[in-house]
Amino acid sequence: MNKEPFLQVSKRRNKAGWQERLLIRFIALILALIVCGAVIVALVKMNPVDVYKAIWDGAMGSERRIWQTIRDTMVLLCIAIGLAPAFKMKFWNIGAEGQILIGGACSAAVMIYAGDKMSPVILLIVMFIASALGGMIWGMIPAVFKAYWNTNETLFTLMLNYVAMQVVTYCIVFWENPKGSNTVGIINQATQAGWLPELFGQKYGWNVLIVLILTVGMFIYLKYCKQGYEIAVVGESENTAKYAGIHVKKVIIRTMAISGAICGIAGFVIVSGASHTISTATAGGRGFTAIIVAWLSKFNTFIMVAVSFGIVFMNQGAVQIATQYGLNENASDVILGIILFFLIGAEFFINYRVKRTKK
Amino acid sequence: MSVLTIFIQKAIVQGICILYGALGEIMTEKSGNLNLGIPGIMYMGGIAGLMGAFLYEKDNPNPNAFIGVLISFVCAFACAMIGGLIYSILTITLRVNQNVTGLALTIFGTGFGNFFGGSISKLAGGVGQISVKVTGSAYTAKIPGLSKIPVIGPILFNYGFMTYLCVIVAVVLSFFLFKTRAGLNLRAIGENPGTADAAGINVIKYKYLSTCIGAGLAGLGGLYFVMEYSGGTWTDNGFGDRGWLAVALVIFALWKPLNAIWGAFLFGALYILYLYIPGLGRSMQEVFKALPYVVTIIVLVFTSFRKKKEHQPPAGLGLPYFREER
Amino acid sequence: SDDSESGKGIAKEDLKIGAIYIGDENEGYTAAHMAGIDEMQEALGIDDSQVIEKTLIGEDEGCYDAAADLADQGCQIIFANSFGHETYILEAAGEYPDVQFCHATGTQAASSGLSNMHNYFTNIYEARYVSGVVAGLKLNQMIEDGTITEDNCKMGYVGAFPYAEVISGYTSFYLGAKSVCPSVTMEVKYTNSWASFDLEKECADALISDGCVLISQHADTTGAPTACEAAGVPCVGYNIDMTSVAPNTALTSASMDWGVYYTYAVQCMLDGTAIDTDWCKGFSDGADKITPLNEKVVAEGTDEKVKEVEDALADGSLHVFDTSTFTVDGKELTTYKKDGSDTEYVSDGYFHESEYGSAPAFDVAIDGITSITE
Amino acid sequence: MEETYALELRDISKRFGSVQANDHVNLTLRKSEILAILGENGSGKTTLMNMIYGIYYPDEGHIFVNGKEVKIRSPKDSYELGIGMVHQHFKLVDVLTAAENIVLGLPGKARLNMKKITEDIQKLVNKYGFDLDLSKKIYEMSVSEKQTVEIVKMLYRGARILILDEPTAVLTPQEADRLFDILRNMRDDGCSIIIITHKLQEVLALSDRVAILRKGQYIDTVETAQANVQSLSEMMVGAKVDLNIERPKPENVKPRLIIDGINCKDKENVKTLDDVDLTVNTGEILGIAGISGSGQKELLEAIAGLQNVESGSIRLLDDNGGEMELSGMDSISINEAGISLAFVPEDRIGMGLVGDMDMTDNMMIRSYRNGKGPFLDRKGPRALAEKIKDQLEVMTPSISAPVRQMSGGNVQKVLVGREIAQNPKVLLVAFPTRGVDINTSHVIYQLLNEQKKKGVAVVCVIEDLDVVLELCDRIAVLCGGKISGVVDGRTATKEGIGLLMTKHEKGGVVNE
Ligand SMILES: Nc1ncnc2c1ncn2[C@@H]1O[C@H](COP(=O)(O)OP(=O)(O)OP(=O)(O)O)[C@@H](O)[C@H]1O
Ligand SMILES: Nc1ncnc2c1ncn2[C@@H]1O[C@H](COP(=O)(O)OP(=O)(O)OP(=O)(O)O)[C@@H](O)[C@H]1O
Ligand SMILES: [Mg+2]
Ligand SMILES: [Mg+2]
Repeated sequence: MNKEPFLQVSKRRNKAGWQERLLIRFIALILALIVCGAVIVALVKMNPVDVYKAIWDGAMGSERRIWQTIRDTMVLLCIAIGLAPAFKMKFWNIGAEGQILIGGACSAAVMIYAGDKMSPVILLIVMFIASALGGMIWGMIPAVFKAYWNTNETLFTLMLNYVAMQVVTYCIVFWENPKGSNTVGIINQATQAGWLPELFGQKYGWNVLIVLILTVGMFIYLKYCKQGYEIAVVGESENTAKYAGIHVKKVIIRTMAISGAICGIAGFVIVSGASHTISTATAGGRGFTAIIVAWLSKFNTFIMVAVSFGIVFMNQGAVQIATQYGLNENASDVILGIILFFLIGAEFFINYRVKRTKK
Repeated sequence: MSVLTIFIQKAIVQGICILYGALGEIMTEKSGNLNLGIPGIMYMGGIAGLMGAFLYEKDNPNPNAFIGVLISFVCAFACAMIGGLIYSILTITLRVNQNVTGLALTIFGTGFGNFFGGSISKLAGGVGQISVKVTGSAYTAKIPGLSKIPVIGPILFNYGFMTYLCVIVAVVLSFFLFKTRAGLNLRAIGENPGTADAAGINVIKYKYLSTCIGAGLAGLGGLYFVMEYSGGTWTDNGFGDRGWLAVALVIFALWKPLNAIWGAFLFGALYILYLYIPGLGRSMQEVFKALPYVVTIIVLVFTSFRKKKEHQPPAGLGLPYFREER
Repeated sequence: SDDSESGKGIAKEDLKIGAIYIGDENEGYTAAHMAGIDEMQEALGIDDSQVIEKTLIGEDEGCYDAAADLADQGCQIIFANSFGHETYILEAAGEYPDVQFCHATGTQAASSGLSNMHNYFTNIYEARYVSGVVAGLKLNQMIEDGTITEDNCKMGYVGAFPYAEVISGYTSFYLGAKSVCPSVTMEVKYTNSWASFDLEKECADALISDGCVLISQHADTTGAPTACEAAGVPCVGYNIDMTSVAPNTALTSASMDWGVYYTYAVQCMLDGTAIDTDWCKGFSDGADKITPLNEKVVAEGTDEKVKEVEDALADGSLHVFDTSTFTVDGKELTTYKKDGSDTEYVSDGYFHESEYGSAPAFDVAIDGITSITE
Repeated sequence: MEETYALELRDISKRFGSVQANDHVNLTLRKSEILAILGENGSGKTTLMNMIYGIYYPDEGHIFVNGKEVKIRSPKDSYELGIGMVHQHFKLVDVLTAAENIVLGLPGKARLNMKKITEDIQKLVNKYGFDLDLSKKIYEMSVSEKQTVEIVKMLYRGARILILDEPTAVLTPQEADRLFDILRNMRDDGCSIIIITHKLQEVLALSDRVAILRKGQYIDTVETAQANVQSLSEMMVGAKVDLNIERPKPENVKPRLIIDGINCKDKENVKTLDDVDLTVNTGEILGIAGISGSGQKELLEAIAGLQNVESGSIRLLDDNGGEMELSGMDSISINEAGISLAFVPEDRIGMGLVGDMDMTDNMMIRSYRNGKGPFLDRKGPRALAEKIKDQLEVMTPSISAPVRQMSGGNVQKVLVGREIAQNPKVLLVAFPTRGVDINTSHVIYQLLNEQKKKGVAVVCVIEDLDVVLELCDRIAVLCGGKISGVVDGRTATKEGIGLLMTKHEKGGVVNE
């Protein structure tokens, strides 16, 4: 006969307290850093201490780098915030990438076609609204099908990413400058029309402000608003929602409209607040990373701030290592992947208790 | 050769890349694991196979094609299985969310492929392109004679061995799933792991095995791309989004390996259709490039209209299984 | 402020060089640039620690970030190699007037009014012309063999995008082939991407299925030669020697030697002299070349003919865009001006390519070439 | 000489976090006997069985099969020991056929020969006299058919010890009787059987001995012949219990709901309600009886606006003689129209409550819309949760614990408590005591009676006919979606109702 199980695993009756959760994640991060360090040392034979110094340097080494880290954190955070309501509703929106692209394309279109036709403030407002609407529509398409026919949203949203990419490539054929080059280049480089201006003397001040407003707003929306409650009920059980008199279809579509709109706004923040151009790389895979951010944060937008920062920090650091030691830049994805594995795996120890079997 | 013949040929070649991925994902999903890491795993398989063959050919003045094939095959399968193993440990043993794990694995795997893809070129002395001539030629070797038969020759016999292997794998997988005890057990696990467990099936073992073997199969798709399609070279992100199309194909095929065969060829045809439609402008080409994705969406919508039980995904798909949970 | 222009050069050991690449060593175009930097280091004795290279920099704010970060790290001269980088480099150039910014393939240095902004490119059209001659000779051989006839002597060209750099390139290639094989025609297909292995491969396959008997490319991967090798169709590559992927079909490749420019620009820094706003050098300066001929595949006598053409290019007796060798809509090209510019490109019987700006300018659709028009 | 038991448990303990589910439990099962296990909700019956079947592993203790000590790590181990278990929630794969489900997980030739296997199983089916189509898919089967598959599955595996966890909870009395016949057959064939049920009548009718658990502890095992309902329930609860159900006289009876010829169809377009006419009065409890799946659930859901009513009308009369048409309104508009209709659905967690939410948030399911503005009011619901917890003695560590962690009975209290708190005019209750122990059941009957006394029109579906007869003022019997009769609860007999329940049964699965 078999021997007794060695380890016993049981679900925690009460979720681990926040201190314990923090500790578990911290340990996971340390382990991840050790493993990453080992991998890098094995690859480039450098002193491990230098590895960590280079990571710090890459993310925080100069004021410019700090602002880059902040800017990228804000974009990632913005997307994660957009995804939060959808995930709370258990709607697997992995189409953030496409929603960002469409939002960004809307911003770019307004910049290109109306850059000289409106006052700067109006232009920015129109761009903001256009991006939100674009993302909203892109998010609502799969939601409508999910609501009415229960169409699998995971794949639907994923495929829409690629459709969005083709839409953007299609637009670029008309927007490219010079003709035939397939690059749009910096839009309105001379007039800076449609560029988010400085705020408090900071180039990315508006980016930070917009995203932080969304952070607080989404936190309140999910936790203290009736609509947030409806999202939770629909997410837990559609039958209960119907029983409670919640228009399930309406909630699904409305929630995805919000989710898509915020991802569209992320597109606006990227185009208007950072790159001032549009290309198929505008989203740059951040729509996928943000999914992991949103999930690790369990829909708490304040935790998302920390998680996004951590991921961007590591990414910038990894890029620095790559440049500094002549490693291929793709090493940063490998390092990010390893860190994510550890952080994701740590969830197990948050949800379950493991103990040795008593003899 | 007529344009149509070449088109069909190229469609089949495109199809095979994703067919391997789709078969691996079917195998995986039948155990209830929705592995969105397949795109990354395919990169891992591709680069590992290439590296294996490359290192072998570099160290051997007179490389043997058969050994090169063997080494690359084993490397690709094993490395892809490691991807599957990471996924399995996280989702099966540690019970974390499958979608999140899969996406992280895709980030990792794609980076892994491109990183080593870039790095082996350095090992080769920075020639920009690395290639494994001997092994590559073994992969691209056609069946002598048969490919010369008019009409059917070019369409049916103009491929390297991995094309036929892929079709064979599909048939074998289909037989395994629907005609063997182990296949029945696996299907039961995907539908209802609690039931399978209560019936005395080792759910964990099955899940691990099918996920890892599925990942290995998907890795062969990467190997096929690198060896047969690319003739033994690596290009950054060369594999593109085919991994996602492979995942889409699984739904398209309603989780049946035999459906996946013709589905893959259809996807392959859509993938390159824009090049064969005369008179398309640059912008219209871009519209046509969206076809595979649009068609996937349409199929998705249509399958959701059809509520037939047999056409639904495995009921336990995406859910972690913990015996003591209720 | 203008150290370099005032005649005082920078001491060699104090020099710091930054490079921004669209790709990495795994992508032919960037690999060629990296090789050029290495060549420069070797020629001038610059240590590896003095060069910071940033790979895989996209054509967005990441490029500006990279440029500014390199400047922050003390680089006095910064190179960027992709067309789409230009606007971001311009932005950085405005912000760091003391740092020299050099951008390959760009067009805006002269008009930007910034003295620290420079464009550079090579006369790649010369190399393409020569490679076209190689292709034409191969076609002649095939006609003699009877593999093809004079009337269906069609080449295929895998282009990235329909803009001047590509159009100039394929036109010169075509003219090279036509100079030895007068009946040749050409079909161009675009991939809409600089570097996409599978698009290039599929594109080449589609061209072959369309009856093209020889393929060339202006796109950065080995996709097209891979397709040609499988189909047994001769091909002419770009950037790098393609014999590693197409041992039985690759004739040669048109390629650039960026080391010439990098050595020149860095030497200017050391000397404290000004760098050309628009730098463009060709065959005679060693900035362009064709890779060694694949003797297995090229037609007999190619070697001699190539020498002859190269010499003619070098001594100025041969002009690639000689207006007597081609027609536009059945007529000879007699005048050409760019939009919003008064510069007349056609004079003395030829089109003055790359003389009024380093980036290629020829973007006329000539007879004999069919391509997608938007 | 000491007797060798088919199965013996010694000092088995199992703890889940802070809960001691089993505390040094001892149990013996003789060969060829039917042993009933009794205990309140949460007393650890299922846990104990799951340890015998290898789903859980005990923290402490020893298990003996046929006198030999064994370690059971997984269901595989247990079925190799000849133990089979029919779970409360069936362990069947919906998209597979009966035969495929039965053969699942068994060793044998790698290649599946379904034809041969089906023949083998058919022999067994014939031997015990089951009525089962082996090529039918599970999702096409009725509950009792599924249960048959489960039992055949265990027998096909050669189980000599069979465990059934609340097998009758979902069966009609007729189906339960047939099941008991089969179980007796099996016992006479040498099988040892453990059965868990909350229905004491069944225990008395079927078992040879009864083992009693209370709060995780083993109390005693008695011979059934020496036991009665009163003695068993006292052992279960540990104190004297009053098993009489009160039935106060209805007062101030007026029509509240008039249902007129309604028809409903299910997803497959099969009629579930067929021209149903019914009047529901204030101040009385209307019982709905019928064999399972006769349209009880659909009737309640139709009234509550959760079913699409194809034709007919449902009118609500208010105290001033005003009328309101309910059919065609969904639950949302019924809610928005301010009509107080409370509904305790059959599916507690999954429809009535959200398992992962705590009591407070579950209270809000009904009331979250209250108050102006976009924000939620949590104060009221929190107070209500506290009140329900105190008044109905809900056993939970705190009102902020997820309701999924409560036992069935406690979940039911939370649900009923919340619905009653709405001060409804009509209270609809489906299977209020399914799976609930006898003590808690009586608390719930009491709650219904209180509502009735307050003048509420109560409609309830209860499967236990004895209870229906004791509790309800009037009884409407459904049969195949039609009303086959409405009788007075005080004069009706079990036999009479039983007849009505099968009145125009057209060759259905249940009755032949
Ligand atoms: N999976 C589990 N995780 C945590 N605690 C559990 C689990 N299963 C049971 N328990 C605990 O064990 C105790 C006994 O539960 P069990 O299901 O055995 O009761 P039961 O006697 O079957 O009740 P019922 O009559 O309601 O079916 C419960 O109080 C519960 O707290
Ligand atoms: N996941 C869990 N974690 C902790 N305790 C649990 C869990 N699930 C159930 N319990 C406990 O198990 C006990 C019995 O619950 P159980 O669900 O078995 O009741 P039940 O009457 O059998 O309900 P049902 O008839 O609906 O199955 C309860 O006391 C409950 O606290
Ligand atoms: Mg170097
Ligand atoms: Mg129980």
